Amino acid sequence: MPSGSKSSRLPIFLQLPATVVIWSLVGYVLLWLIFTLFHRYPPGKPPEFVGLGNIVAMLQDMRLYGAVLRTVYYAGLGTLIEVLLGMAVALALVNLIKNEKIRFAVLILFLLPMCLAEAVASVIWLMLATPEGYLNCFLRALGMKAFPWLSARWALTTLMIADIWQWTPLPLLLIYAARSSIPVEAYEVAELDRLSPWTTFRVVTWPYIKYAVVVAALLRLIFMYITIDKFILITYGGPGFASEIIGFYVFVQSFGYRNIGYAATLSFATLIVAAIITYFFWNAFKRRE
Amino acid sequence: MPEIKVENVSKLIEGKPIVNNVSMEIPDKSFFCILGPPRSGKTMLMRLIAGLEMPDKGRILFDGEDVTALGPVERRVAIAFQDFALYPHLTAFDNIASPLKAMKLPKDEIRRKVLEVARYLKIEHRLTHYPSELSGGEKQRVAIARALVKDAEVILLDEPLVRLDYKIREDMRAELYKIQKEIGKNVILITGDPFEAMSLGERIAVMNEGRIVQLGTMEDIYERPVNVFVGRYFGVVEMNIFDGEIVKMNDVASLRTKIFEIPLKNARNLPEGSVKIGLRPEHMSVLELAGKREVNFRGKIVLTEVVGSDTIVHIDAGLGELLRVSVPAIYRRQIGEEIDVGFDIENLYIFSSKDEKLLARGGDLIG
Amino acid sequence: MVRIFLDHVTKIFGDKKKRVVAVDDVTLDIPDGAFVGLLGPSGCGKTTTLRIIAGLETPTKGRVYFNEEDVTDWEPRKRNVAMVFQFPVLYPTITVYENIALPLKAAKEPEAEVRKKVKEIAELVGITEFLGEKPVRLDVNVRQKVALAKALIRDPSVFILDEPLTVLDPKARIELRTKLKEIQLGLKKTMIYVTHDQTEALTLAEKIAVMNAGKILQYDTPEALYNNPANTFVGWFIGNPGMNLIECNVVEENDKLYLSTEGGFRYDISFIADELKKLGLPKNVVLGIRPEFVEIGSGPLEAKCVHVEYAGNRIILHLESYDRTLKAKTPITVKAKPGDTLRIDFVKEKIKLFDPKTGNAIL
Amino acid sequence: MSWKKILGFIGLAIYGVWTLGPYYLTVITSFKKLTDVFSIPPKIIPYADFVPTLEAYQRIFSTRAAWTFVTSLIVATIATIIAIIVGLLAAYGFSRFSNAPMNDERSFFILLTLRMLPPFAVVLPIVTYWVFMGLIDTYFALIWTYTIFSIPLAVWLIKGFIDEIPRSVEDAAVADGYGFGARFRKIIIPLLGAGLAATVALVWLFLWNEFLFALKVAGGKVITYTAYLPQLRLGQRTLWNVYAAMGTLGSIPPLIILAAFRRYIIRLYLGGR
Repeated sequence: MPSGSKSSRLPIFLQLPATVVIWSLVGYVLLWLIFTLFHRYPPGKPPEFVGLGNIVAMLQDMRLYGAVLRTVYYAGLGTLIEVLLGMAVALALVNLIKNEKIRFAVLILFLLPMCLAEAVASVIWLMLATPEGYLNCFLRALGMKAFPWLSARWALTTLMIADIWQWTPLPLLLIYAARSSIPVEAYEVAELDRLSPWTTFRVVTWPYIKYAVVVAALLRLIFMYITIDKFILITYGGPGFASEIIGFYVFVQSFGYRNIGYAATLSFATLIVAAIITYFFWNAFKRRE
Repeated sequence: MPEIKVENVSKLIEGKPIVNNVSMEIPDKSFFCILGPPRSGKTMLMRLIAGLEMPDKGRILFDGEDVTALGPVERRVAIAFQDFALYPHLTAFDNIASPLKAMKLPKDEIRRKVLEVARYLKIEHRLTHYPSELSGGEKQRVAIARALVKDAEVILLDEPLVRLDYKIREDMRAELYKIQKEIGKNVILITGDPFEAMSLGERIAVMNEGRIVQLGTMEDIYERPVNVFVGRYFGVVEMNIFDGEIVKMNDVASLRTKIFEIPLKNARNLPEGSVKIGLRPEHMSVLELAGKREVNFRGKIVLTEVVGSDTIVHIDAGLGELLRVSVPAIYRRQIGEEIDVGFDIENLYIFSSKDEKLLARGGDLIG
Repeated sequence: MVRIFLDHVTKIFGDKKKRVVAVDDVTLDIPDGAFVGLLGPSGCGKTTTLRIIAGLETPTKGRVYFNEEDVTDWEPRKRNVAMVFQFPVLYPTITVYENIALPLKAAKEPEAEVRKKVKEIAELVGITEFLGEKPVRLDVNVRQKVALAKALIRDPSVFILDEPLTVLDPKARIELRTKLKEIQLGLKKTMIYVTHDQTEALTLAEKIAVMNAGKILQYDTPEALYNNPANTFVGWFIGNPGMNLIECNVVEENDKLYLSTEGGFRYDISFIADELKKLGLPKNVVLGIRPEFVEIGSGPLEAKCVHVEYAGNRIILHLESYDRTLKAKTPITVKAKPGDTLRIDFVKEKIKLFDPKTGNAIL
Repeated sequence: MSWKKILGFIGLAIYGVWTLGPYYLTVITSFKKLTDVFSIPPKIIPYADFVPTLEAYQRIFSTRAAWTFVTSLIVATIATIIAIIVGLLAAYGFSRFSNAPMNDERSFFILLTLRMLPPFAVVLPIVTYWVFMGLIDTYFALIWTYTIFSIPLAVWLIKGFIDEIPRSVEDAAVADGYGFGARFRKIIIPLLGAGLAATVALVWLFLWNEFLFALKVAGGKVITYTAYLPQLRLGQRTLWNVYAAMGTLGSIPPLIILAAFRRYIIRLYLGGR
């Protein structure tokens, strides 16, 4: 491109529309958050300056720490299972189904859940997990006792299972794509070298899919942390606080208790965490070439 | 048909000078060649002349008029790219017609011009095909047709043959020469292959690390390379370079190496001490085939490399570096065999060992 | 060691709509310990033939024998074949030492034995100082040498190379060619070398199979391919520049025999009249003459010089003689400029004649 | 076939049932009468276990529930169109002028973080903004919010596809005399071709599936099918077949897009690479 020519302002013109549209709202959001971080909104009265009051309250809020622990369990274990299950299915697909057309068709079928809306997945899993739902119907049909899927003890785990059902296809897809990009010569050389299946995996397959696994894990970690649709639609954080993760807690503070000042503080903190995870994702994604 | 003048042009990418203060003149209506190894800046120089890039310093003049700020179209320059750069979603016909469509010419005139240039380049039977269906040679012809069709003043060919199969390159070379002669436009060829430059370029600019190291006709550069780099690089087979010494005892001078010594008549302006001696493989011969030469010595064969109708024999004659001898026939011998080779003194090149500049040719020293 | 015999091997790719005959009824006998070249333009089926020998492809028709044993359906691992690809294929995350040692470890050889062999091979190929490095950080020349060492270490019965030198820079290419020649002579291995570059084939191989469009056109020594090509393609493909091919009619006038064309090209070939008569005096024929055997200066034919190419100690003259074009390769002592009109002749015993329809050699 | 292969195929079959089973159950539930929904053993084969009926669908199309799908369609389509146009220009900038100001990697990273922004953390300020502007619960507010949150995804995907167009092809267009506009229309857009269409589909699907903003920025007069779902469970007895029918209808566009752009799915999720 004729860089440095009279059209050197072209790059900026290209970015203007997107920047104007985005920052017209995001600008206000960030300013509002920073402002509200140091204020309280008593109903009917103008906002009061409370200095670090909100932040101090956040650090002492035991309910928040409960939510953090639940998020780590939900997002951490959920991501781990999704990536391992996704890898297993991806490698099984490539090694077992040699016919390209059939393998691709099966892959596309497996990708169905992740194309659905989180809300539609919630519809599906509510009907499965609700006490008189299908899961318990099958259990009772087999003569077993109904299982308390949405009880305080199991609600969060059931939500994790629902997310695993919907989002395992993402690691499956990324790892399948990475595995298919491996040049066939690499396996031919391994065959000529008479390597065992395990060694072949260690020196041929793993180096190529390692980045896809890391990228998939980070992607899932971010999205399990920032998505709360299932929590609103299936358990609404309940029973009690049993399935209340950070996101839902912020949601409840914002719209349940309408505790504006504190909700903004929580929102700001969670934004920072999201940006940090994204930074790791960006480096991992760049290094995968 | 412009006479192109490049004045102190430099271009930096991330602070590093890719083209470093280049000045040269490209005569009108000639087959000019810019030759250089990879990353020597030759492609960037082409892009600067074409107007695809703007120089950080210096000017470019077409027939005395400053075109530095103008783009390729205003400079009436056409380019055939190394990777053909054909539009994958257009047929060969539309690819060639593209510059004419940009000029908004009437449809029938476009059709006439495209058919004319396609017939000229012998691809009229492939016009309805898409680039993915064409062979390497055909893609190159379409790229050249697209450059010729809008009768630009200057045609730039960026390493046009490097992607082609070895044998097709042989025929395309002759054709490129014929095309330039017939269309009479200014053609600038950018290439990394010295043999291509030797057979096509009437005037050649040899580049290295962003600078023009030497500019002249094929004979000038072949006979009088400015330094060891040009000597080695500019030749069908790489020039042999080995160490030697100028010895001066009571006003009798001689050129001494590990295995031979040559008395010199007028070596007044040659510095005493070590020098680098250059000897082209084609100036050497095998005694068994071509008889004795002025200087003869023996060497052990390391490899006989058959290059189609000729053979390059690599021998170890005790000079440190291996010597290459060019034999005009298929000449296959066992590795390790001893053979006698020779050369005439006039073909020698003497380079200074300090700055590797050419000091003299063999002929100057014994004349 | 192994003698390889391909018996009417054919390989067809693609489904009913788009059928590509990659290898077309190829029969090839590669003697034990020979260094054979498969030479041809890209897409002529030479790599597919190679992959059939290695077992990476199974032929559609025909059988493959290793020392009289039918290995057609054997898996590659059973054939003890080693292969070096065009681009170095190494295991990216383990060191060069481990890359080379892995095949031996897979065969459960004792550690000390493995270390000795790897040291030996690394020395032979000249990559000892890189043993501790990871391939991803080495340049392509070194990586290809590692691939070569990896293939050698297993002491394979057949050593297959698929255009291994194309990715190397000129200096490394010369170096590796020399090494390959030494290795072949030293270890007396059956080696098959695929390339589209005649230089490599003519330099390294004892016998070369020239392929085009899936068929083997000629299988002979470099000298034979150069001096009497079996057909017009081999004549054109071998030699730089390739053989001149001039289509002309055979005309008999008052008991003399001429090759002539409408545009006035006439050449007396009475000296081979009787052989031609024995062959039934074809009406038209393709005259093949190598540019090196076109003599400039005197002769029955007139030609205009169109372009001069300098090729070191020789020049290549592009000539137009009546309505035909040809090239001459002469020593630089011959002074000729574009536009000159010259007299030319052919070295009689170097003239070849081909059948215009099949392209096969007649004489 | 070795037993390992057989075991592998059984595993794949189980995974298939695990993946498609729940969706199948939902779809058949949408054709059941309320009484047939949960029974022991569960009725899973239409005609054999139960007589399918369109009861649930008739109920949806006789209430405003049907209109929620139209709302989703309008909002997603308009926002996608704007986001793609604006995203196309920005992506071209990021791809071709990666060292020019506002186009370098740092600004691309900022755009990426917008895509990974937790909706729950910004929904409150956004709602406050639209209340402040007096536009809360309007088509304009929801469409504008959706546009902002789909631009990063659009830029991210389109940049990948533009990177694949060789620069020399563009240089050739410059040499042929095409100005920036002509180059964009004649070379970039046609070469993006199906990749661009797949990006449009994915961005649209991302908005068709959105829930939180639809619930809070709108959700009253203007309500999408996702935001409408909670209202189906307010009564003491949830109409499970109607609930399933809403889910089934909502799942149709994703199926169509998955089938239509199956070739591009892999490249899309790799960020167009």
